Amino acid sequence: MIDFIQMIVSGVATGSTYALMGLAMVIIYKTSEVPNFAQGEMALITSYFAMMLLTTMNISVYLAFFISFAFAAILGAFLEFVILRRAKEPNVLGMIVITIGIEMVLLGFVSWKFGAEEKTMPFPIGPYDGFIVGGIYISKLDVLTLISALFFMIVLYLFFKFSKLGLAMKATQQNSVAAQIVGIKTNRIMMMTWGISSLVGATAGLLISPTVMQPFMMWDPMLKGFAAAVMGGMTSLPGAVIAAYMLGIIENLFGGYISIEFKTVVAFAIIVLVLCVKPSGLFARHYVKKV
Amino acid sequence: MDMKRDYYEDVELFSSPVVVFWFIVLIGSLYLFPMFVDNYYVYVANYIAINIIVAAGLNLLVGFTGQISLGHAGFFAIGAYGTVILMIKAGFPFLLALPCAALVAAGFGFLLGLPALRLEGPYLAIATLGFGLTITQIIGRVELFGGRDGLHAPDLTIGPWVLDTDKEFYFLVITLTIFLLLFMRNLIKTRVGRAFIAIRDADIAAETMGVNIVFYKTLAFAISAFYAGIAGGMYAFVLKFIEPEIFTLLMSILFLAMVVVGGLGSMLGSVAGAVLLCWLDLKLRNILDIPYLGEWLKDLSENWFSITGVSNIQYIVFGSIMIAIMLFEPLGLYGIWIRMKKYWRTWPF
Amino acid sequence: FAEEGVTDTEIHIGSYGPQTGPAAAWGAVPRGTSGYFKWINDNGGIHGRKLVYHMFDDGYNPAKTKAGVKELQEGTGIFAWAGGVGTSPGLAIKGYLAKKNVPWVGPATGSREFVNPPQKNLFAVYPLYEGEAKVLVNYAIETMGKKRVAIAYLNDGYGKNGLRGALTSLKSHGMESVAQVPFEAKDSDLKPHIMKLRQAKPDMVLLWITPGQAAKVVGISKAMKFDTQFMSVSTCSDFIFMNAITKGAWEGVITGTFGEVPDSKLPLMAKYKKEIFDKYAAKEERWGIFYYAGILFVEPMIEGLKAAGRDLTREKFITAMENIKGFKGVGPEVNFTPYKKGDIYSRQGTSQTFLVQCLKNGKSKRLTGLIDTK
Amino acid sequence: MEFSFFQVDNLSISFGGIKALQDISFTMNKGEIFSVIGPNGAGKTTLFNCISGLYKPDQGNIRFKDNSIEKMTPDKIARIGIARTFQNIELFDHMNTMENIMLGRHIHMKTGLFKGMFLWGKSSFSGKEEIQHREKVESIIDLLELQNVRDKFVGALPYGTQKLIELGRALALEPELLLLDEPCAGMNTEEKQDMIFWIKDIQDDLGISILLIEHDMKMVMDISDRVLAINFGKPVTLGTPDQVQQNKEVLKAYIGEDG
Amino acid sequence: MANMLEVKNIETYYDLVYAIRGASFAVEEGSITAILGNNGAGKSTILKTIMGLIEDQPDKGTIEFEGVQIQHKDTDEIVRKGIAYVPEGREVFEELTVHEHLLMGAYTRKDSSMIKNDIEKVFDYFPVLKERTNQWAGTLSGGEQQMLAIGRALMLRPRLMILDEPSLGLSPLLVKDIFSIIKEINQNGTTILLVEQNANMALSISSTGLILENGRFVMKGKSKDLMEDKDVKEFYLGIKSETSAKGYQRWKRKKAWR
Ligand SMILES: Nc1ncnc2c1ncn2[C@@H]1O[C@H](COP(=O)(O)OP(=O)(O)OP(=O)(O)O)[C@@H](O)[C@H]1O
Ligand SMILES: Nc1ncnc2c1ncn2[C@@H]1O[C@H](COP(=O)(O)OP(=O)(O)OP(=O)(O)O)[C@@H](O)[C@H]1O
Ligand SMILES: [Mg+2]
Ligand SMILES: [Mg+2]
Repeated sequence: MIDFIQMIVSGVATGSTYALMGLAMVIIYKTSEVPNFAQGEMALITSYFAMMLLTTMNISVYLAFFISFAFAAILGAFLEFVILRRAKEPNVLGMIVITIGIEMVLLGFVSWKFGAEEKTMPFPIGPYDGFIVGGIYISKLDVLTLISALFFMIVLYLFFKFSKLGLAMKATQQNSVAAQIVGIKTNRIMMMTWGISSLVGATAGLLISPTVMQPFMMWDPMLKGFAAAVMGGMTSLPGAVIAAYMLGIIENLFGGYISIEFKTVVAFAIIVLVLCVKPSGLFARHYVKKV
Repeated sequence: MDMKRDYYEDVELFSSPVVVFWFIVLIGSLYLFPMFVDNYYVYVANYIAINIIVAAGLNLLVGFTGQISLGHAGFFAIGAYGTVILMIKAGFPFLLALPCAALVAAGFGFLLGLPALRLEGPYLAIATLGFGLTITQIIGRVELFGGRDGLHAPDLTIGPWVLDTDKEFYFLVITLTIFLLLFMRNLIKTRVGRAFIAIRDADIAAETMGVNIVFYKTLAFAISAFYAGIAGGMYAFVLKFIEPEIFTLLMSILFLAMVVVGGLGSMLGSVAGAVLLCWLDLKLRNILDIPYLGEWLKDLSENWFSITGVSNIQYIVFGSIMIAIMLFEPLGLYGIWIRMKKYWRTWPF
Repeated sequence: FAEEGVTDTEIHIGSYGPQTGPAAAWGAVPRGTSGYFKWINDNGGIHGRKLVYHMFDDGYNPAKTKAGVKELQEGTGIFAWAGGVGTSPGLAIKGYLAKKNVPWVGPATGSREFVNPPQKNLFAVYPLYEGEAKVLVNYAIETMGKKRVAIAYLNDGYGKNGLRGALTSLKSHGMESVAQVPFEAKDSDLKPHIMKLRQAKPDMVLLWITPGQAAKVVGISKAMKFDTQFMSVSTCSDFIFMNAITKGAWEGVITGTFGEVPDSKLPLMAKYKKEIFDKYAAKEERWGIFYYAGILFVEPMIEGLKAAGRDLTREKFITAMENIKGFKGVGPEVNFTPYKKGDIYSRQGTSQTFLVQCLKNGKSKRLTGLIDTK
Repeated sequence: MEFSFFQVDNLSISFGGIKALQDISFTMNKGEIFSVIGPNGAGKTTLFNCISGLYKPDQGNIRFKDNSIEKMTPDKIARIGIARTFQNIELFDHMNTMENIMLGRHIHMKTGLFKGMFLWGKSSFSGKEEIQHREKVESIIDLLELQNVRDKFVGALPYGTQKLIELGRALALEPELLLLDEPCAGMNTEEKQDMIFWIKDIQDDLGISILLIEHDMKMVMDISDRVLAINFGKPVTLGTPDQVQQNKEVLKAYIGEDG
Repeated sequence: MANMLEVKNIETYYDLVYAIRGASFAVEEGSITAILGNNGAGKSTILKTIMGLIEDQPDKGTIEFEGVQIQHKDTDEIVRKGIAYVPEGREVFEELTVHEHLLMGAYTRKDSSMIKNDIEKVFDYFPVLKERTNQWAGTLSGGEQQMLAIGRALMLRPRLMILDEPSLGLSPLLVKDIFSIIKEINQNGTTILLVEQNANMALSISSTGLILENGRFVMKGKSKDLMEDKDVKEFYLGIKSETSAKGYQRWKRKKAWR
């Protein structure tokens, strides 16, 4: 029983990271229909940036994190402004290739600057700090990740739901020409969503970093976050988060009770099954084109 | 004057004697190529040709039928493993094992095509991505497939010939590549190809015109997987050793990038995309050997970055090239080529 | 001159290793070799010749490894290959170099495939993972009296070799493992694996996984109050590093070694650090096990080159290598014998390891003398 | 059982709360031009979507010749001889005019995967077939006077031309029943006149029966043999153009009080 | 009266296609101006150029709105100046509901209290839309989408409203309604620029008519005068075609004005 609960707890912990990445992917997809493959690396470079601040400058963690969040937001907006916006008559696949390109550039940059060796980020909460409640181990860092994920989900959900902006984002995604002709500053919206998304993703990166940092650390969370976002419906913030926790928990239970070697791929198998039944994910209405 | 002038021309393999001439020159030089270059370049040519086959197949799926696949490394792996295992375990000769393995890949393509019928965009991307990862995972766990220790490719003999050098293998690879490309080109010019494009552009209209969407969508997956399978089978003999971790997600992404960078829906584009990206992938590791630039980069690394990570500049260059091509020409290399043709035609005015 | 890759003044040596990609941490190995060769050259070279070192980045992608090796071998002309990181990149070129009969010394991998069957041109220096695992498990059972052994292994050649060795040892003691938990190199969420291990209630866990994963497993286990003796592979014997990334949790872990530990008092090590590392290494390089492994793996090669004399041919070099007996550099003793079919130790030069335990602050304590793994 | 060329019986379909079609019934004779009129959102296009198999009706049957087609897939329905055009143009943007129409020949061609791969010039099977069908396509291009756009990508062509190409594509199918959804929308008087002419031609020369949706009353009255008026998915009246035009309800809901 | 919109000598290219070949015209404040022209003449292109929807175009020429040059400005900026646009082909947001469309139409407006009111007004104009309030626009019928596009533009409370074939796909009754609505909006102070195929209707409500051929204006004048013009009668109003199609009267090859 304890094992079972522990697995659930671990699943939630893992799911939180996925949820953050998933949220970040959803935010961008909501406005531009682009699955952003650079999401992980945007978080990566922010994490290394934070580490650089902490190790070379003598500033407090809080200040460093604050600066890093600002950095993440600016980075996201900058990438949109300098690269994605310049794409001439972009199609979705072209945009995917562009984000893959950005991903490579950022990855190369981080590896070039910081090398491949594993590092950890100095952080007030140690990676292995935690408490044991009734035989169940709960890591403090995981709790923080969970809180961040829920916090972002709720804040963003309310923000998009109750501001005109949320609707404007969806409008932009649906038809950017039409969005422009009702006066939506699509460019600004894009830039803003890239900024917000980068910030949310960076949170995941920063919370992974105290445990271990190396240039490829964001690959798995990014893919799983993407998978969760798809399972949730790709445009639904709560959907992405719920799906992320489902994935985290399923992975842990599957690893614990069935087969650990197929743990990583079970997530994808489940997603395919879900998509067979609901082709637009769990929490999105499926639109069938009318002629 | 005659509006119907190209009634027949479009159907012909070559639209004019000039094209025939250049085609023969091209084929000739392809076959003579190994006589004039180092063996290393022959190896590279083999490697690139194999990627061209995958790219052409993937283009049928992505460019022509409008689906996306991030799992082609999976089909590639099936082809590679299938061929080697059929040869080692079942004693098939290479020329039989290769198509059989590719058919197995095509079968998997068909299966993957079924859920793909209702999926699009990121949903399909994730489904195919999952497929690719699962395949390598399964191969890595099953002892029959050599597990993670990998498999060594047996000696390659076709009838009386023993193909154990890159040059000998080259003739096989290049022949197959030429034929597969021609098949593909023929196919997309006919009814079947038109049906694929129709599905991409307006699937509902295609359906009401009598195109069986289920059939053609799964067929596209199957053909595409078949090509990847053939390529994979030959790849096993280029490397002489295969191991599941070779067939990574990165490989699938690279395949997709070849197609998109080359130009969606253009055969020539796929060839160009595969050549460019493979060549860059192989060549960029020598970026520091470039005179001046290399030195400057070294200086830069010492002062601002790290010299131990200097090789990573290749990622930056690679990524930048991909971005640049897509930014300026959404049709990729093929689009650039069209632009150049237009420009030269009107030159110097 | 008569032999490929040898001129009046130069000997061309090739090597490869990932400087990019997920395995790039291993990239320090060929860089260590590079420093070592520079040092040799600055100290007069070999019989009046300088070593010209050609090293390239293959990103741990076998296709690229093969391309690079061919390019150098056929373009520049390489006399012999030194080091070379990784099992699958190595296996992709093994046959090629064999066919050309180009000597290859010290591939940076402890997999059995490189010496089983032995190959005339290929001299392995890295102690076999299998043997190392055997020694570790023997020690746990015989000296520490452990009864319940669990094995965490990476699901690839590296991990499987370790697993095989551990199982052999267990079997010879009439025991069985209480758990075998496979890891994927890409796995970053390790809690399920740890749960699996914990369920088996082992009193010793052998970790044959990547250093980063090992760090996480040990760290989380400690935090979960899952107290057990962790033992691990020589790639995790860089205690200063492991201690840093586990924030001190690595204390108490026992590992094998493939040579001296970085803070060893051995005079030769101190000399290398001072004369090679301090002088030639880039400022962000670390005197860790990967860097000095780059030296360790090719020390026998230099020995062989010296012994082969001024009239350097591949034939002579191979013969010289075969005659290396009891050579001692910073690694364990190296012995080769003339090529004999089926005798893996004619080409597997090292078969010794010793065990160390991590103390506070990453200091290491030597637990055993050199143990032969044969 | 009595035989009729095309017959719709008690057709009903609803989307969520909206009853898009309720109890629609009519029969069509061979060679007839039959129009469906009704206000926007009355369910005309939905009726077409049911006939061409894109929607599965909740109730009712559709019979064409000897087949019951309401459960068939769209491609099957095309194969037995029903072709259609779309209200919002659905052309294949990345093909030129000729290829678009060529796709209409899809069901008449036999080239499959293997024969397609072996298109070695004009004497191969698929080459011959291609040429043979292209001749047909050229005759349609000539008929609709599309010669000067035959090699242009359709995406950038003017709206009216695109509508024509859609018609051509449907004709290439050599259907027995042709469904036209607002073929004249977006055309000026002159172009409409041309279109009327072609539709008549198609009926007379090719003997194709036509089911037509159109908002231009003049055209409907001019060319239809019979007219069905629907509103809110329900049939209002069915009869000759004149009868329908006189109907009070039609006048009120559709044409406007003053006629 | 002052000219609200003044287009001077614009030239527009689609890549290499020369679509507008130097067109000038002006729209008087408070007027209804109609542009007529054949299929492919470039009517939609002119409107798109005004709205800044064709990248980097116009190639030459200027467009002034209330004395301010607006060419090469972003579309949203142009919209914010008070120009609403009903595009050809509707351009609805497929997966937004009718209600959401109308909200989006008022996106740039600050007076949020009035928005509700205006939504009701749109529903008054188009009662069908009210029944479809929560339906996705993509599933509306063609005519409903057209109404929605017009309603969305109305929500902006524009100073100038540009409509590209507003009657496309509407029932005869609604066509009449649309034109009376346009007239009503105009009387409430909105200037109208209209592209139509339904020349009869367009000319009957407009004050000025323009005829476009091959990217150039070939005729300008008071609508009343145009309606009397022989050529216009023949080619656009179809007066001569009284003999019905049943008489197989074929239109002669048309010759262009030059
Ligand atoms: N897939 C669908 N989902 C929901 N509602 C639908 C769907 N298809 C059609 N409808 C509704 O059914 C009704 C009939 O639509 P239809 O397209 O048949 O109208 P129509 O008669 O063709 O009108 P128009 O003349 O404007 O084209 C409309 O109110 C429409 O909103
Ligand atoms: N995206 C495009 N690319 C290239 N050419 C185009 C494009 N759009 C339109 N054209 C061309 O520009 C010309 C003008 O087109 P436009 O759509 O403005 O005509 P229109 O007068 O609105 O016709 P319609 O009455 O059919 O709507 C046409 O010849 C058309 O072929
Ligand atoms: Mg309709
Ligand atoms: Mg137009």
